[in-house]
Amino acid sequence: MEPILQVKDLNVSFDVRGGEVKAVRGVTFEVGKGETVAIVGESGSGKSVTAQSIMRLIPSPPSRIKQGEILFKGENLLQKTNKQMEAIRGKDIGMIFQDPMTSLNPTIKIGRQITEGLEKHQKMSSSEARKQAVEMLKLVGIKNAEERFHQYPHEFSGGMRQRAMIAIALACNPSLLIADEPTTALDVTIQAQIMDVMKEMQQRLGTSIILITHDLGVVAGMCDRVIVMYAGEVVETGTKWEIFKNPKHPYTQGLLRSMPRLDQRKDEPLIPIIGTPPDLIKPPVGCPFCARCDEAMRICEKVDPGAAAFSDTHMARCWNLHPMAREAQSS
Amino acid sequence: MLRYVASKFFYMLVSLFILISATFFLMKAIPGDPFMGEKKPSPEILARLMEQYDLDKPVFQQYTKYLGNIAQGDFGLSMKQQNQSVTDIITDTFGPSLRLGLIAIVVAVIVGVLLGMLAALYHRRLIDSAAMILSVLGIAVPSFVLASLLQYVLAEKAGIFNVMGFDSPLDYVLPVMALSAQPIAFIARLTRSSMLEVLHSDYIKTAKAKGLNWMAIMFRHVIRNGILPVVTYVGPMTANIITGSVVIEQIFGIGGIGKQFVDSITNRDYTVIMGITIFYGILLMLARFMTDIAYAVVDPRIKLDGGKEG
Amino acid sequence: GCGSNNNEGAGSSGNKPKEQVFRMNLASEPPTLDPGQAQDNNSNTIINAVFEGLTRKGPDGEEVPGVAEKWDISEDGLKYVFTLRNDARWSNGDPVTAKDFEFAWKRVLDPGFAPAPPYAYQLYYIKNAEAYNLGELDDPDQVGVKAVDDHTLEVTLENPTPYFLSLMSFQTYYPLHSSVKDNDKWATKAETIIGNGPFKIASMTKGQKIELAKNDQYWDHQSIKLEKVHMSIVNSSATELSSYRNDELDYAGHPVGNIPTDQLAAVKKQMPDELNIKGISSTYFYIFNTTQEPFDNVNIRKAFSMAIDRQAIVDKITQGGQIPAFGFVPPGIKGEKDEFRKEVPDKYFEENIDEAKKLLDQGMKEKGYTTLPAVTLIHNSDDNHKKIALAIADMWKNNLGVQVQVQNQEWGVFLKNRSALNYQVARSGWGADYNDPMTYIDMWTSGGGNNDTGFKNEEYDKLVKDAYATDDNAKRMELMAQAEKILVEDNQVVMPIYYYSNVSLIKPWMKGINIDFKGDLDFSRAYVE
Amino acid sequence: MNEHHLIEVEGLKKYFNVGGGRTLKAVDNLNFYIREGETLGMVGESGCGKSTAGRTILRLYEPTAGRVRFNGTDIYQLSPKKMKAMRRDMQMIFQDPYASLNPRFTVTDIIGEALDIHGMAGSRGERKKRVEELLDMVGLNSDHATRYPHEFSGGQRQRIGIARALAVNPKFIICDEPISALDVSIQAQVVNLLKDLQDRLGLTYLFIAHDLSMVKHISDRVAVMYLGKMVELADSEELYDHPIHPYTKTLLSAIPVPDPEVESSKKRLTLEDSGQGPISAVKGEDGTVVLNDQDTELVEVSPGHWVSKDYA
Amino acid sequence: MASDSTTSGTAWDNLQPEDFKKIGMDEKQSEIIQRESLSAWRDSWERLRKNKLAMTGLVIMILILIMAIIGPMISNYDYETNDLMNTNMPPSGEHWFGTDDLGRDVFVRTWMGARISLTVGLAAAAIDLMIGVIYGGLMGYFGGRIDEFMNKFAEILYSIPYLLVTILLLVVFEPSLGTIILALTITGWINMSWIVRGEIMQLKNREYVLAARSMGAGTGRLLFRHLIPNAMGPIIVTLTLSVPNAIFAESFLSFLGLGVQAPVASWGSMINDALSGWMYYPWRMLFPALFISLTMLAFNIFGDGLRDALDPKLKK
Ligand SMILES: Nc1ncnc2c1ncn2[C@@H]1O[C@H](COP(=O)(O)OP(=O)(O)OP(=O)(O)O)[C@@H](O)[C@H]1O
Ligand SMILES: Nc1ncnc2c1ncn2[C@@H]1O[C@H](COP(=O)(O)OP(=O)(O)OP(=O)(O)O)[C@@H](O)[C@H]1O
Ligand SMILES: [Mg+2]
Ligand SMILES: [Mg+2]
Repeated sequence: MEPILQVKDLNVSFDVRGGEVKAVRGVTFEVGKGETVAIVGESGSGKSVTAQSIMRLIPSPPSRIKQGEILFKGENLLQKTNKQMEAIRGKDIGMIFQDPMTSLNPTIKIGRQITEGLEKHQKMSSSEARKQAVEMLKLVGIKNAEERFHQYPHEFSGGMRQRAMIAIALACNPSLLIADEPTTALDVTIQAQIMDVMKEMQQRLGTSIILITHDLGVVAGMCDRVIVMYAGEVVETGTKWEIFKNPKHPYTQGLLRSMPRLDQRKDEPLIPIIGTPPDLIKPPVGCPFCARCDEAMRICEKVDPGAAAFSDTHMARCWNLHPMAREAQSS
Repeated sequence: MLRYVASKFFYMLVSLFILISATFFLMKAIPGDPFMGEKKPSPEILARLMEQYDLDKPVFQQYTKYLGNIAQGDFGLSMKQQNQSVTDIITDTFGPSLRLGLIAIVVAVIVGVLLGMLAALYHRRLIDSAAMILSVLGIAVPSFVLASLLQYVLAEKAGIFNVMGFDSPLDYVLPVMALSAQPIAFIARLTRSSMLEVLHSDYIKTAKAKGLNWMAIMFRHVIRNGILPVVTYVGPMTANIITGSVVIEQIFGIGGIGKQFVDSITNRDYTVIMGITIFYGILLMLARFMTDIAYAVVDPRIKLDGGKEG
Repeated sequence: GCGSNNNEGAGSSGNKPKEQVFRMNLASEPPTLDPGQAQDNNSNTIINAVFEGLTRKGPDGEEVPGVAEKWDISEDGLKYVFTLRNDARWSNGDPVTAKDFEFAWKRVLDPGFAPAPPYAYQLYYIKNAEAYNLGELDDPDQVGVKAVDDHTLEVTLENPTPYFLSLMSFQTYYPLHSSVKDNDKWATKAETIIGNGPFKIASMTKGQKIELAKNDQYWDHQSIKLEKVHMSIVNSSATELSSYRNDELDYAGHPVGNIPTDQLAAVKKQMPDELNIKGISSTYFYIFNTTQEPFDNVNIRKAFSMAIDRQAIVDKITQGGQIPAFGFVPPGIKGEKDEFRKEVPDKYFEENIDEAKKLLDQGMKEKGYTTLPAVTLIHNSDDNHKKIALAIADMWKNNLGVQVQVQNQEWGVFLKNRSALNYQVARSGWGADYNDPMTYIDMWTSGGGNNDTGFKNEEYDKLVKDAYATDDNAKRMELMAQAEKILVEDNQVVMPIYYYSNVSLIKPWMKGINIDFKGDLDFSRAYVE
Repeated sequence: MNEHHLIEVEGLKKYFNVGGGRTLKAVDNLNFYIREGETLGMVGESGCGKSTAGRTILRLYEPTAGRVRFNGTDIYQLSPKKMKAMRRDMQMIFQDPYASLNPRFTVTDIIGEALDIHGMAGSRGERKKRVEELLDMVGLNSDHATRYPHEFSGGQRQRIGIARALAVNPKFIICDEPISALDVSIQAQVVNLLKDLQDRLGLTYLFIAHDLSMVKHISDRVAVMYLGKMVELADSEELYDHPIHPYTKTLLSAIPVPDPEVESSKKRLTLEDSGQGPISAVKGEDGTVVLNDQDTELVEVSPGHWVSKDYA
Repeated sequence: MASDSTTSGTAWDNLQPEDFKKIGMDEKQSEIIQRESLSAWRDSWERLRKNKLAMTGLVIMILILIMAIIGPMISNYDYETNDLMNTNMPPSGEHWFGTDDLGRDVFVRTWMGARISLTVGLAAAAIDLMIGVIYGGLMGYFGGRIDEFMNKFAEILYSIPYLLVTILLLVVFEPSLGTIILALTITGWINMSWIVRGEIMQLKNREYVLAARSMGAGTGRLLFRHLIPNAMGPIIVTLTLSVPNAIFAESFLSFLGLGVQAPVASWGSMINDALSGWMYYPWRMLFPALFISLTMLAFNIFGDGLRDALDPKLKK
């Protein structure tokens, strides 16, 4: 599969009063054409920052992209001018944000918020844009689209707003869609509907999707590949089968273990990951998960582990995957 | 909607009634009468005047009579400016105040919003600091100081304007400047902070993600959302400014209602005091009402007859 | 300096108006333009230009014929017969007749006239006027004024009044056009004000300006050169001066405006030729509440009065050429032959700190004080009053060692307190109604309406009564001089401070402006040179 | 657990006046009981009235109609003074661990406030001791006592919230989505803690959530709410195995399962979407109140399994 | 991705076996909190301290305050003694700020004026604070009918001509500083109460308030322990604005002749006295005007800084 997006060794920091928050540290991954890649991870692990760096939407200051390359269709987005980025945003890359309640402008009609992008990128006349926008609304499953076109966001329910967001993001038929926790604020039934809409759209338009979430259930239903982030680093990547069936990193394992299964017995307690993630102002020298890891070894505290590959698609970063670890434990 | 207007109207009447009563008794509690002066009228004449204006009756009786009169739309005659009806005085003096006030408000809103927007756009840069220092100065200089500075520098020294008078359009410049300086400063600061808040909101990110350029973002997305606090401020301010600034009117020789009001208090010109108070009260209430409507226009989430939705 | 960069170059002479127009300022809006109602300077200034009485004041303050061509006075001084000129016209062309006078005067006296005109008493010299006005007499025909025919007006007086003729140029004695009869509001609109004076009202903008235009119907219109008079209405003296400097005004200052004292020194230096200072007959004084401690003691009153430096006050504070006052009747008031003040010098007391201290000690002893009770001096809110009060309080502190608290009060409150004798020392001022010492003397009779001191003196009352009764002018002056002595020297009920002056600025091109003994402004014969 | 009904809810209604003369029926005619020592789960769409129900049961909102009996006493009849005393027995844990702790209070003050209100801490020392005891009970240590909420992670804050609820020795706790705002990896900590406390202290829970897998894990019985009404109530196993009401079915089918195999084979049900959220469905277009036409009455279809009459 | 390669520079090989010894959980402190412990107030103060502009404002305020206290002491003159021989003297070694129209020393008067103006400002602000917070707190807390009623009352009070009230007060009570402060606060608190009301209305639905209620907390406790302390940000900003506003209002009263009684001066009355001759004696206006403006400026920027520091949204 040819990659549409390649992120290489991305490092992003925030300058805050207490110092520098190293929010993203050496993140590398790629997204193929038509593929859905999930980024999962704990809150604060750098998922949104990574996504917004791709769009060059993180506020600067306080943020700085310190290092790395973001190649979109072979071109480095980090070297584009603002004007060039404006031409790419919305047209080639669409984005959906987490909170459907605040991500739509409350004072502008839904329809207008969709046509805006169309007029800009497709150079459509306003009547053409309107037709197209109504089309989009229908596509994302909003009934009475013509009527709804003239309504304000507050007249929409949460689920509908998120659909409208999807319609905005997909209006110009982008080749890449970044969805940053598109359903976290919604309840399960609506979440399921939104996921269906996204899947359907992808099939129809062949869009590549980066889906950011911390809900592994969503990932299981939706994605091809999974990137697990922890404390600003990618700790494991793999196809969803590899991640769910054969997780290698203790964080991934812990995450899967901590979710109750429907078939789980009542008296069987859940297995939580104890502790909290590290403060990224002072990221630990060694493995960032070390402090919460049951399997932690001495080296984990000192040196950040490198990547161990298990297949072309499956990689994890953990000292326990080192050959010597197995020896040490068996002895 | 009709219900809303009707209930508002009812509340206004009740408020007005209380306002009238409070002001009436307050006014009567202050010593003095409209006929006093360095040379007093003879006791006989004074008694006759008091009788002619009903001032010899018990205060409560005067009050009920006054209420009766205004219920019929009769605000009476001025006690100091012989034979001039209060209504005439108000209409005559409100004109200049209104004209001056409206211009000052328009100027204040335009300049203030622009200044605030510039500051927000160039947040933490030179333009921001400059705009904010300018606006703090606007707040920090008392308006009567500013007015006489302007008179001296721009009229007397530079000879560009007249020191006083209110005839040609040029005559409006200095009073408008003096009158709008403070509101400009306030509006600029309000605009700046609310624009900053809007600029950091999620939907601006959405707009950016659509690839809009900053002009489109600013004018389509930011202003309308950022203007609400300004609307809140402008409502009562309008009522205040168009009812005249005593200081500015006094300094520039404008026959406005503000000056008239202060004079009427000094002169114990009871009917005029009451008339202007009522007029002012109504204006203030109207301003509140208009603010509500402006809110509903600017923010579609706000419904006139119920709180905020969504 | 004040060189303006106006188009036409520098200096005050640069911007002289091209037409015959006079631009001046009124510090406040005239409350009425009805001659029967007017009591204040602002109203008078306009009324004097728009109306004309039987006589008017000449450039030297003498009575010259106005609407009356000539007049006869009876031997006993009780009957005046005025002959009206033929060519006197109202601004609408109607002739001015003796009826218009009779009508106007009786209108003021009519007890049913609302609002009751406070100056009705100015007509009380006329026989039965007072009785009719006070409702003791029902028949207006018995009032001593009668239009014998269109051109003859006969007036009968109650007492012989030597200054009666001068009253004919006083606004209450002006004629009125018969059209005002059934129009209450006639004086509030330019269109309905029909005058007989040199000017008519061209327009009025409330609170802002009043414009006069020459009245072509005026009998003496040939002598009137001004085509227009512009009156702005601005309360701020700084603005007034500023616009004078900016050539927006041809006249600034008293009596209807003001020049800020803070700028007088500079004005004297920069525009000495334009500055006009003229003593007028008004007195600035303090009154003591003789019914309250500690000023119920005459020695304490005297001590206070003697312990201040009036010269310093006029030189350093008021700065307008005022004259320190040691008597109550100001200069400019006619005496027997010359001015009263020249005939009766105001040498009632002298400033003398040592003497003052002694008097204070004596007074305190008489009252049995070891320390003087707290003293508060009240004045109404005004910059000049405040400064003078502070200076005087400071002088009392330095010279007598007494701490006096100065308190400014809002106008209405001040007046109320003063007339209710709710004060210890209060500011006061008095200007002439007519040109005779009596206008100053009779106010201090026991229980007089304007006697706010609690001063009661039978001897004084008698002197005033006698003066009223006699028709011997020399005797009158003598009696009034004695009364003044009782008031000031013996009792020090009032503490005179200074005699007012009229301070004004007149542009060099404005000629023929006249200010009379009272400080009234007459611009009717003015012109632009 | 025994058969004693600690909480009995009868015909509970809570309507809100939403302006313009319209009424929002947030909770409409609830009838259920909770046994002593039991956990009753409550699930439903966002905005269906779960929190309102919980708050009304605790009389944080005055009810529009209905009765809630605690140990047989109708709490709505209590005088303010008695009600205050009653609050010792009934506590609440809130959804948002960030919003539910006063940012200007230290942990000691947050937990100690309840003790102060009920005069349960005699001296300062006693109070401190009790706070430390409670912190220990929820797995925090005593040097956390002087800190402020913003210094804690979400999971820790939620523990503080739990400690506060436990301070007055309540018998009954309403947990209003206590884990929704927490990271997946933290959720389990809190759930375990809640279960542990229940075992140790014999607490009774009303556990509100929309995460059905969690609810199933923790609850003995589960109630399903839809548009302000209860539509189904059954033992949790029973409910998950044999859902009857279509909404329950939809809900169950929508649960994402962290297993690609299950997910890829899963068939999702959808309720006919009216295109309107539950809230607007209640409001109606023309401002009148549109009632959904389901019967509010529950019937027992099998022992302990109740469902809305229309679907029985 | 190549197998067995490292992404970081660390050698994946070349390690000692003992590096791979497990460390037990007890060796790690699981519940560590890295950040040092700061109370919410301390935290705000820390942030305020780092705001240079706000601190400049604070320093100016303090300097002016200090001068108001010691200014009159370090001068040889007193504020009320006239010197008619030396009126309107420009600033010199003798009179640092010059003299006024009665020959009084402007330096002393400026700082005496500072005392009055600051007293008026601070006292009015304090009273506004007390009444406004309680009234606004009650409006916001109770809502509904009570709110509506109290709000209407405030509105009506707000539209009663303030000048009438002031004159009446000055008549009824002895004209004194207290009366002026009273006059300024009689309607001054309304604005504060509206701000507090809005804030409380938002806060009262916060879950921690609900939590306190569920514990049985009464109105007093809710209002004073939970709601008002958390509305402190906007309250303080309003407060910092109401200080200069009161100073201005007093100067307006001076303009109308209703301000402080001479010879006592406030900045406003000094400016007012100097206004008509400022072109010739600019020092008489300059100094009080400068310090009014500086105070305004200082209060404004300090208020802004304070708001930022107290805003929980900006908290990391
Ligand atoms: N504007 C900012 N200023 C300072 N630090 C920031 C800013 N935005 C993000 N960060 C920090 O960057 C790190 C990564 O944040 P990010 O938003 O990417 O997390 P996330 O994985 O998206 O978490 P969540 O699941 O909560 O959305 C966090 O530690 C956060 O504190
Ligand atoms: N104080 C209130 N005034 C008016 N309406 C309210 C109020 N509180 C709640 N509501 C409305 O009542 C309905 C039920 O709200 P509630 O918070 O109980 O839902 P919920 O089931 O807890 O939802 P969530 O899962 O989102 O917490 C909603 O439509 C809500 O908007
Ligand atoms: Mg995120
Ligand atoms: Mg809820």
